Amino acid sequence: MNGSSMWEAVSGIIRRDLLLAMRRRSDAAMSVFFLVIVVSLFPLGVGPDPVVLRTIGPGVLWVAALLACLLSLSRVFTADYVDGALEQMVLVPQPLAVLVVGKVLAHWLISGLPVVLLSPLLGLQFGLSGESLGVLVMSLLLGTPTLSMIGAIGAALVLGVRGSGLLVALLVLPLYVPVLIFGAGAVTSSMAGIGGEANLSLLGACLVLSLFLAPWATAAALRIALE
Amino acid sequence: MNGSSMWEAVSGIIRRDLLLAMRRRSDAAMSVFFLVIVVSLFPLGVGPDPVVLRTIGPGVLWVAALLACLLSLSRVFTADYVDGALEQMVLVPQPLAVLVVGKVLAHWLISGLPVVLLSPLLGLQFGLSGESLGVLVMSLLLGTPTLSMIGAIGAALVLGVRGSGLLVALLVLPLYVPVLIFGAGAVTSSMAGIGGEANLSLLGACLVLSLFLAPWATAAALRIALE
Amino acid sequence: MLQAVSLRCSRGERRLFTDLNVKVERGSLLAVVGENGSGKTSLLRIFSSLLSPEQGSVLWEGQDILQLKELYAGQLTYIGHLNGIKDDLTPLENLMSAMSLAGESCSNNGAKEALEAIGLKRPIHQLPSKVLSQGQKRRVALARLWLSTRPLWLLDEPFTSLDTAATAVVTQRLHTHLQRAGLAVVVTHQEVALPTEIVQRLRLTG
Amino acid sequence: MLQAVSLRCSRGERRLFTDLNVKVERGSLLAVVGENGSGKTSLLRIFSSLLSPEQGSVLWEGQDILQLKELYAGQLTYIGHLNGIKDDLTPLENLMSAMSLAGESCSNNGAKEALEAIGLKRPIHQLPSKVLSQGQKRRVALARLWLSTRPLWLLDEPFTSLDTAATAVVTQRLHTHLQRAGLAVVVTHQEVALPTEIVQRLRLTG
Amino acid sequence: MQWSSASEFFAMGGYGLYVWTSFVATALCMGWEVLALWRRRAATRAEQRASLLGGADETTA
Amino acid sequence: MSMDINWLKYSSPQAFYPLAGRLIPWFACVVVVLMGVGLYMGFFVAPTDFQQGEAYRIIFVHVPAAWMSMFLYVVMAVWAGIGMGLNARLSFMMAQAIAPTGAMFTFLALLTGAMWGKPTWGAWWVWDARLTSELILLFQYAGVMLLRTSIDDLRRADRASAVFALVGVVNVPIIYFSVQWWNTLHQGASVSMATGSKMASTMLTAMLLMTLAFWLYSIAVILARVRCIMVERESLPVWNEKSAVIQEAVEAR
Ligand code: HEM
Ligand SMILES: Nc1ncnc2c1ncn2[C@@H]1O[C@H](COP(=O)(O)OP(=O)(O)OP(=O)(O)O)[C@@H](O)[C@H]1O
Ligand SMILES: Nc1ncnc2c1ncn2[C@@H]1O[C@H](COP(=O)(O)OP(=O)(O)OP(=O)(O)O)[C@@H](O)[C@H]1O
Ligand SMILES: [Mg+2]
Ligand SMILES: [Mg+2]
Repeated sequence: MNGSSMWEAVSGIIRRDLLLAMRRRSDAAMSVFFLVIVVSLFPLGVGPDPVVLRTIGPGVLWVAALLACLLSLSRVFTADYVDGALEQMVLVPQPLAVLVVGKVLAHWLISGLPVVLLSPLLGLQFGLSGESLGVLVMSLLLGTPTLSMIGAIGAALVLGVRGSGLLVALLVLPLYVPVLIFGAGAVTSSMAGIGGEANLSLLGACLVLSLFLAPWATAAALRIALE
Repeated sequence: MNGSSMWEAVSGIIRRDLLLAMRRRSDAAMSVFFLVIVVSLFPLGVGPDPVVLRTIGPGVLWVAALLACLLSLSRVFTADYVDGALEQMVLVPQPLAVLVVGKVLAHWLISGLPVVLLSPLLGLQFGLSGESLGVLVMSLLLGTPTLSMIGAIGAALVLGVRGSGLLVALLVLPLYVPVLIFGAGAVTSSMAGIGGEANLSLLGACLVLSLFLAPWATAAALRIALE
Repeated sequence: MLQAVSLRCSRGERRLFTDLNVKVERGSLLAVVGENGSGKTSLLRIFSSLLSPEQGSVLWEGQDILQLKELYAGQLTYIGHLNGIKDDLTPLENLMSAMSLAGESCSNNGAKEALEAIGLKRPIHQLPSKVLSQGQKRRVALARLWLSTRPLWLLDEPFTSLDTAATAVVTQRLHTHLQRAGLAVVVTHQEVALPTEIVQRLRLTG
Repeated sequence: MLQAVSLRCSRGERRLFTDLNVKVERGSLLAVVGENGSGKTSLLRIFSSLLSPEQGSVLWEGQDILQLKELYAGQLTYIGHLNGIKDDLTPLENLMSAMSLAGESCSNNGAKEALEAIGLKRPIHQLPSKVLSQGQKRRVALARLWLSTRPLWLLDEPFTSLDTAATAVVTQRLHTHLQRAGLAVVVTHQEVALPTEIVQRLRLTG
Repeated sequence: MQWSSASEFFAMGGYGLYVWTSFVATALCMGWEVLALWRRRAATRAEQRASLLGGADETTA
Repeated sequence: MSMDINWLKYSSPQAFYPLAGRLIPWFACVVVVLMGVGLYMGFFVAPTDFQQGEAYRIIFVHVPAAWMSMFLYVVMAVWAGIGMGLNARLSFMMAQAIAPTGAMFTFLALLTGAMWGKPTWGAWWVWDARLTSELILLFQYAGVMLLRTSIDDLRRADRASAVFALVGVVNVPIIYFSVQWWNTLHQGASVSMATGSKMASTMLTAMLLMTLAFWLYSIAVILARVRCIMVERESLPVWNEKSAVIQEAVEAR
């Protein structure tokens, strides 16, 4: 119950998940790869007009990042559920919500952070300027953890449910909408010269909110799934 | 080995998969929902300007359909693999490739067809005209089965090869690109008044080709996965 | 008649067995025993043609099974560690779809009788299989044996999770199968449960 | 001391048991037996607090476990039907991460010794768990028992897939645990394998 | 009262299609919902009746 | 009703079932009257709008439907929350009963909005914040219902969809205030507590009457549905109601 053993459990979870990711290095590369693919498919589908591409750039990047996060996230708990590791996690003598934070954090490190780091490169492809690129990175840095937190709720809710891949999308995407609007809005308004601060601080607020609420909801959902 | 028992096995597989989908009627609705949601995300990210939206409409719709197909398909075999049904399928006294066709067909009926049927409504939201809507539906009708066939190869490879995530994307996406280009191209050119016939017939050719080659590749991949 | 000719099998770095020769006649049963990890499952998968041996071959009625392909698949019923049943289908649906896939379609009543034979009562036939207990799931998988008309049965630890009543019933069924000139290869740690017919024992030493 | 007070449990439409009372003292073992589907696993999950009973309560040292929450989780080691090991990690990594998660970190050597105690040799420690045989996987899960210092063990069919040697070793370990004033609830179809200590038998009739 | 004739009322100043589609759709949805519930109730009643007539001992449980 | 009703008494399904049965006809009657009056005022009393012509009359279904869609979501979430907190089956059943009606009103708000948009904005659909967020609300309803139907175990289905409903509540204020936060094509609030109304008073009266009618309609329908759900779930014959069912059964004996 005390702080140090709680920390030990959380860091244990993070370490294990990072180890697993190392074992399957390609899985970790997956979300980055997905981002690159979706972003590059667009010019193929939409046509190469640079003006159009610049206009839609922030939106496409954000949507792609959002989908990448969602897809990689929808399976955070599935493997643990199927092989019984989740039962063991619920029976750990620490509050489940704290362990959930660890799990989500590990996930973000594996698949969210690379997306953030890669984004400026993709932004360049869409002709974003230097300052907008900065705002893009900032917005993703604040936004993707929120996405992970919210996504974890959905992932936990659909455990053991068939066709869960798409159900989780249905559950989670509506909740992603504000983040998307603020995130893409930040970049767009910085491109329009208004500066993205207002939107960025809204993103920050979303992050704080989700950090406080999502772990509890996720923990509740996990317990329900195991009944 | 004779035709009738082959037909029985194939129809058996199709019936079972449709039954599974019926059990979860939501399943069939799911890929449609995914499509709708992804398509609705774009205007939120890109902004509401109708001219821009009309330009990117066909591209967005096609990319979304492609993703919906890829994602729902990428796990067709996983459940069978995990619960042992795949072993049984391989040991059926019929050529595996034929069974694969049955499996993919069932999947397309469940999640591809609804996407095709819904697409005109989404096209309307992006302000496509009546004729372009027709071309859109045609292109999806020809294109989504191709995507399913190709995707099945990837789905089968996911099972066996270690660290397959990346490999699948690498293998499948280059094959998806022509379909995407022809598909979105058909709609765009009909919007430009050129008519989409040329692109549509190319799509048809892709379909025929994939129908002949993909099942064998998939069957081989499945056997490897089970070794 | 199933015959293994100088089989060799390695997984990874490990040599599981070499030069394994064994012959199973109709009406007899081969019990494969050995420690955990000695290669019993691997051998069974070679017999079923799911795995190809590193060396040697498996003959069915004197012909190499790798050449027989689908013809050989038409001769056997394989039940592995995994049950191969769908969580979302009911036991009845699972059984019927498994049978029709194997090309041995059965009637609704036939399937019900098979399920009852292995001790799953009527109300259970209509539940989604995911709510079943571990042993009940195993029974659904094993119910296929009551409908199978195939001569060769390959069973991997059929008795796992079964209670004593179900174990006895399966043993009885194996007995009948052998009497009707069937043959079976069974991997198990519970040798006592095997029928006291002509049992040939193959011990793998790992 | 673990005590169940007038427990009732229904799954779906089915009433599994009502008014179940049982008391397990330190140093004794409760063997839960019964047919397939009689509710043994459900009872064990209620004991572990994974499932909440429809009625009644479970007391640990006189206190309701639903109130104790994490404190109670700190008292038990639960091993279910599922092994809870990651296919991509080695047995060693699996064991160590399971222990550190449970708040009972162990040294690398300690873990190796536990694995060897249950009969997994050194070369196997370094393989990814997915290549292990069924019985070897079960052993990895059970190796936790050699490191556990928790008084209460809840085991669901620990002997599945184990060969006779491994069964004996686990029995021996249970024996030691009871002698050190531990208590255990074990669900099994293989009663013979249980240690001949103070075994209390609970038969569920389904 | 601003309508001089029924046809003028139905034309709705040229917006008849939109206005009437809205109202009719609303009416249909509500009507359908009520009807569906009525059916569902009938079904549950039939079931109750069956169980009451069938096994008295079951119903006392 | 008098003040000394023992509310707790009605929180048990056995007591609630007959109570709901007795209330439904009353609500139904009031709904019919209110709708009649509202429609009469809307079509025959309220004047033509000088900007939009007769098209504006869609307001009499659009706005009530839109309000109900949001309101019902919140009510559903509240019941879900009570269910989680008190572990009360009745609350979960209420939440389950509300979802379809809420989804229906959301759908109607979208449809009537589209019908209104074509003549006024020249497009069936624009991607403005209010419209999009209403669409999102529809997805949330769909999510709640699909999640429920995807889970076989009732207890689990109840709880899982309750968690989701609760989490989704954050979106309701976003929908409501979207018009103020983003400048959009859609109408801002024309009825508000603080500033009073900007509409012609007959229009406003008609609209409020319709809203009230929709509200009571929802209550009636939801009560009826919850009764069905109770019977289906508990598979208990009758909740000490001296209903036709028992009589029929007795007579048949
Ligand atoms: C599909 C399209 C539409 C949707 C989803 C939609 C949605 C909504 C919603 C959710 C509200 C209630 C929120 C509130 O009261 O603030 C509302 C109110 C309203 N809508 Fe729409 N609407 C749509 C189209 C339109 C159109 C085309 C018009 C007219 C040009 C319109 C006019 C109004 C008016 C006047 C209100 C009342 C606002 C108030 O008094 O507070 N709506 N709509
Ligand atoms: N890649 C590999 N490298 C090393 N050893 C491997 C590899 N793959 C499999 N093995 C070993 O091969 C053996 C496979 O055994 P198999 O599954 O056939 O055992 P089994 O006799 O069925 O055991 P059980 O009784 O536990 O089911 C195991 O000992 C496993 O450790
Ligand atoms: N939704 C449901 N409807 C009806 N019955 C159910 C439902 N969910 C579970 N059951 C029944 O509850 C029982 C669960 O039993 P449990 O898993 O506890 O059995 P067990 O004693 O562990 O059996 P085994 O020996 O096979 O492991 C099974 O009989 C199952 O059929
Ligand atoms: Mg084995
Ligand atoms: Mg069990």
